[in-house]
Amino acid sequence: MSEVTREATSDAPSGDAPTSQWRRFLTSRLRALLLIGVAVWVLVFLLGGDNWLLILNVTMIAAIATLSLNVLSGYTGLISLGITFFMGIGAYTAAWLGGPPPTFPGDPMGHSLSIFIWLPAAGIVAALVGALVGPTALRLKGFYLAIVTLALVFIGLYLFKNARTITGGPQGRIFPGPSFGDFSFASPTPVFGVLLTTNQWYFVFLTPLLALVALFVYNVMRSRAGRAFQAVRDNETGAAIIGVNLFQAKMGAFILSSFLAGIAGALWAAYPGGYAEPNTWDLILAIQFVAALLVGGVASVWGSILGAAFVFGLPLALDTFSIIPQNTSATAFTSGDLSAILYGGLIILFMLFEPAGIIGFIRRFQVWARRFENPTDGRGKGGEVVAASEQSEFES
Amino acid sequence: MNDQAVSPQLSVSGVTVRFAGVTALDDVSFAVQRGELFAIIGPNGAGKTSLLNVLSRVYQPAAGGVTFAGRDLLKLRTHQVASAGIARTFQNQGQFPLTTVLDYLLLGRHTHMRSGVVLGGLYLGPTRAEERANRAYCQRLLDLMGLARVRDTPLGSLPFGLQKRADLARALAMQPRLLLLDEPVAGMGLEESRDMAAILLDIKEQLGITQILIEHDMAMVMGIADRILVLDFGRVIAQGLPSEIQANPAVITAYLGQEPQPAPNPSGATTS
Amino acid sequence: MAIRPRLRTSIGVLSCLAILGVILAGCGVNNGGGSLKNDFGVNTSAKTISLGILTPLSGPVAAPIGIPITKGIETYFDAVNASGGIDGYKVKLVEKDTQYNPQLEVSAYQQIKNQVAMFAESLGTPTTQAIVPLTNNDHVLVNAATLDSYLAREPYMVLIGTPYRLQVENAFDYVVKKLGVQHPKTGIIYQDDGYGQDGLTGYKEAVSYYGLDNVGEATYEATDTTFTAQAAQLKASGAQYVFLTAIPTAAAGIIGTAHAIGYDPHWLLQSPAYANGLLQVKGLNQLLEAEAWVMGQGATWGDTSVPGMAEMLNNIQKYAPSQQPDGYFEFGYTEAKVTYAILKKAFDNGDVTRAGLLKAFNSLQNVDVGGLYPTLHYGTAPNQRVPSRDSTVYAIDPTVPGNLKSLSGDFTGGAAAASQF
Amino acid sequence: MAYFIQLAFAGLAQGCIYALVALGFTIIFKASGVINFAQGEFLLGGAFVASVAAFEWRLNFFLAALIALAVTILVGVAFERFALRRMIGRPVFSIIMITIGLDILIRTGIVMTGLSNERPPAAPYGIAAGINYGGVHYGENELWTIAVTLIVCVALYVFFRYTRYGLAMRATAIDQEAALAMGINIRVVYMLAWGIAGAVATIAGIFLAIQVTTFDSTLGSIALFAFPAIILGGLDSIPGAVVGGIIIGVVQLLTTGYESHIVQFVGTGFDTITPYLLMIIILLVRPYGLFGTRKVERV
Repeated sequence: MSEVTREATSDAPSGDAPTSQWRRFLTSRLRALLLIGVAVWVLVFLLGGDNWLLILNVTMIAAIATLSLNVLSGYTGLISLGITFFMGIGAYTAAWLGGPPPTFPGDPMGHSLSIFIWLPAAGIVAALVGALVGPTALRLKGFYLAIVTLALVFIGLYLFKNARTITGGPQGRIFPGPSFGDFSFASPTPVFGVLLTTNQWYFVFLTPLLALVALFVYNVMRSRAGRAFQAVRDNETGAAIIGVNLFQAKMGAFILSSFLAGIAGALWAAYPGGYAEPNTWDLILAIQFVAALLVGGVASVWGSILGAAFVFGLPLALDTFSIIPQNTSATAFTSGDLSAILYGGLIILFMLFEPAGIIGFIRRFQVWARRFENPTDGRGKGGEVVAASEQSEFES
Repeated sequence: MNDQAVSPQLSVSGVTVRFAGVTALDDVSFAVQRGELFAIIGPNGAGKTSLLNVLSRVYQPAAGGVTFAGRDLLKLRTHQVASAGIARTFQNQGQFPLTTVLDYLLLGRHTHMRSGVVLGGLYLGPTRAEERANRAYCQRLLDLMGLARVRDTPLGSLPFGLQKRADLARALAMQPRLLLLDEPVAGMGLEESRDMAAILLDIKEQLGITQILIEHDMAMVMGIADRILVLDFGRVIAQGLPSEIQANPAVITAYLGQEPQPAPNPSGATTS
Repeated sequence: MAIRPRLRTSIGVLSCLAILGVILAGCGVNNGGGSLKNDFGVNTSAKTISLGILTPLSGPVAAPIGIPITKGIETYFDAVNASGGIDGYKVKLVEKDTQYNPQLEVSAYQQIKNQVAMFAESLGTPTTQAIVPLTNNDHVLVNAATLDSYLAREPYMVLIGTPYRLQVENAFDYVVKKLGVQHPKTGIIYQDDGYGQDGLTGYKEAVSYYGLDNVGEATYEATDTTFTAQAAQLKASGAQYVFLTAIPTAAAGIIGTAHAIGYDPHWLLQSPAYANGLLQVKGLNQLLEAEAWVMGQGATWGDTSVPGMAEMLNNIQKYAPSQQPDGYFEFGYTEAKVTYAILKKAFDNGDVTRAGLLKAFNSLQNVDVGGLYPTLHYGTAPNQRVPSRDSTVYAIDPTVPGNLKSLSGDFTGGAAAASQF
Repeated sequence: MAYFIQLAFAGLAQGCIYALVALGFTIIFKASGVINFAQGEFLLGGAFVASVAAFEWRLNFFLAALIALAVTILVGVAFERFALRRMIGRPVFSIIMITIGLDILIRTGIVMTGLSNERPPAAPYGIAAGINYGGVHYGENELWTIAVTLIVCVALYVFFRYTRYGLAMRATAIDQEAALAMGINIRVVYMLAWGIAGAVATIAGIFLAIQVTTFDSTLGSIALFAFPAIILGGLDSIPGAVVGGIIIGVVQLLTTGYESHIVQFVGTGFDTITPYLLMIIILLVRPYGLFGTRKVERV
């Protein structure tokens, strides 16, 4: 188990002698995926209740968005407060393609196409917008970039509010849920005699999707492009001297991040309500994703997922299973206030005492645990490697 | 073939660099032959690192020209210098504290690899093969440099000497034709610097890579350099074989820190 | 290499679990499900029926609106239960805090939708709109504590009172027909969101119906902290009657700033634009008393000549003795009466499934709420589902309980009567 | 014409409030390289405490204002002392986030008092007070806002120019190591910066509250328009903050005032983005703002 999580969480490529590397990587990944996939099903079975599924589904969508932010800010070091702008772009693309056609005059447009069209389209359009905005934004650094991306959020709100035929204007609009042919998540029909609820269908759909996104990001970061991103984050001039094209690398990260944000946005609008007004894509939401990224731990795939669970899942759980009665007689302190206070307070505590985030904590625990089970670990690998190769191509 | 032997691989002519009035480099000219180990020395603030920054296109010279293997280096952008065949080590480390040694070398392979974001994300056949091939390449380099043990250690948590060595390994991983070494033994113990010197000679003899070496450690330089250029206050005060440099009065005064008198350019010492 | 055996075993064990998971997941669902056949929220053994309440109990909207409305509902059903419930069924309220946040509203809805027969309250326009698609899927009635006219289109939305849109039209009916001002110069300042849009729609209808001389339309953003621009614009336009589709702080800002730059038209306030808190501000209170009219509805607080009001005050003494005079409480209390009417009819038909409740609601026709509000009308077409089209114009008067004194009594203007949904 | 002047005057006053908020940002940034996202809630807190003191505790305006000042200064200094001091040298993102955490705590706390709806502002004069001249009303509150902002600027100038600690703060802003070497007590510098930031925020809050007639827990969102102000002027430039703030204020008021003429082209709410558009344009021309200083990259 610790083996798996180590493999899966290490953002550095699992460094092994080339011969055994492929096999090791395959087996460990296979196990990681299996464990995740199975854990998923066990969860469905153990806590299949709609309440839990709702929490998990929201968390998974949020995790995709957090991963998108992680690509840009965590791995490439480009601070962004503007993720909701790209989420909005994706959401409205999806709505325009997949949404219902207008019933009353003045209703926003929709072509009720299948998810196989609107979900990818959401990502692609967001990515295109990213490619458009990127060159301007990426001339800036640090706080300047942060404030300019913050500006993006407000420009987005303004555009969304005024582009009525697509966004429905201030009134908001209905967003499409996943549907294949005549089957739709919104009103599911029995499949193989088993009737799953809407939440369960989303769960079945979101789990592999999140797994794919996470795997993709993980792969990018352990291959050439990702190494370039991280080099740019650590030292731009140094990276350039080593041969990294700064503009290319930054744009790559920006576009990939926008793509993922677009997909996340489309799902965020579709689930669980299927309705959103322009104000959905505001700064508060953007900041929640930043919180998720930092609390979970930057530059780590698992960190983003855990962070999303912490920032988006936990408050829902608190609210769902709150011991504090929710009624008018519960005076000053309701679970709403509680989670707001927790949110603010825990952010401060994390930034102060666990800057590496949840994942940093877990990693330290793993190191400790590994030492505990076999003290020679880590050195053993080095040793076997020294033996591994004899002659080098330099001699010839 | 033999006209290459005559025409230098790198030639710097009249390079001048100024920051807000301060002249860091003043009309610096020299030429380096293919396969040569060329040392640049001089007291602190003599402009040694500024010179390297010109060669790796970090600083834009106010005047002068640089040609490398026949092409005008000043036409390139910073990141293109690497693909042109010039690698550089850093004087002070700590730029990439989180990167493991192996990753650092793989980063050095950047210009020799192709896969981009999409291919990398899919991590299918070609990308995987590329990664494996380059991993193997770096692995051998690590073994050669005796870094295999620390392969998975983040640079930040390595002792300074090993960081320098890893940095050199990274530069070699770039398979350069010209290697710029920014004080490779600075802050090293006697033992370590001796090892480093040996490695530099190996690079020269076994790989035949041209090297430009910036160093304080006179003894080391004198021991390994083919030719030496001495900078003081941004100006070239001497240039020639180690023996000539040791004998040069201007150099001695410069190092004894007296008023540098305008030293006659030792034309006898300059090649070509 | 030591991995492989461990790998194989783990695959084995886990895939078994997986299969088990699939099967049980299947079963787990069938009895949980969202099907129409089941009754929701009715416990025949304990003889209780549960109703959902989605309202802000925390956050800025809770204290002024969320809590009084909900208190009104609680008070009414306390009384109903004390008098033996509905056909012997006691009403249980399942309350959830939405913080006036659409996302939380939706999750709260999802959490309790299967525990309740219908929703006795969903407060807020953006919040309620967020659950509309879901209610259409779950076929569950929602008593919406909002006056957004757009919801009249939705078959499962039960509205109380006159929509914002018609409030505006009645306001100008009062000006033109009751006060007899012909072709007055008029303007509107509206919040740049869904609420403001509804007001604007009504204003445009009023302009064409009453031949108003529309000289100025201005918007403000929820984030605005200065209203000089809006005030100056309306001042320049010379409007004599300015309608405000705003929230109380903005309304105060606009009226105060306008007065400061020497502009004092008649202000017509959308019902949510007024709050008693505004009277605390030095100078503003005189302005409001002198120049502002508030659109609204319902019996004046404490007017015991109205049977419904007498009953309500009596129940307040019994179940909510600390309650201050509050229009939102009255609204909630009335809302509860309508919910009761739907339930009563469903019980009489012997069918309290969600389908049955919808049938009961569609066949309600008229609901008499004892004069708290004028008789409310319900039906199947959007136009019939607008419960009432009448309004009262109030002056602000600290001497009367609730600080609102009726100027016009209840009336329905021509535009409001004619307007289509 | 009167219309234009009225707008420009109001814009100037609004700009002064932006300037005061921006000053807080800049002073903290210069001293400790931190952007304090809680600045807006300092403003809200100041206005709120003053209002509570004046209406719940029935104190007179000036006493209420003093209490408000004391509270925000205390909160600022305490936060610096117990939280931010540990964050020096941390990534920009973490620093932004921790101040956002404070922002959330302050706002939630204020909402939870249950007194935050339709707060009447603590005010020494009535809402209509002021001078009328040439068809333009020069409101007393606006005039005082402008005057006090001016006084604050002069005071800060004198402080930074002539007082011991002012010079210490400037030295720290230029080079922290050197300042340390010169025996400057960096801790005092940080505390001063946060204290001053809290104070100017409170001043801005009190005037803003009077200007909006009644306020609620969203008052702090005004800080979002101070961001473009500081970027416009250059993050590390105090005059830049003031100039930037005033430009933003005037531009914003004029856009709102003339929006109805261009509404068919730009739609509604254009005034909420003009500050940002202006900022972006400036950044394209001058990546470090109007008065900002460019840092030199080193290898």
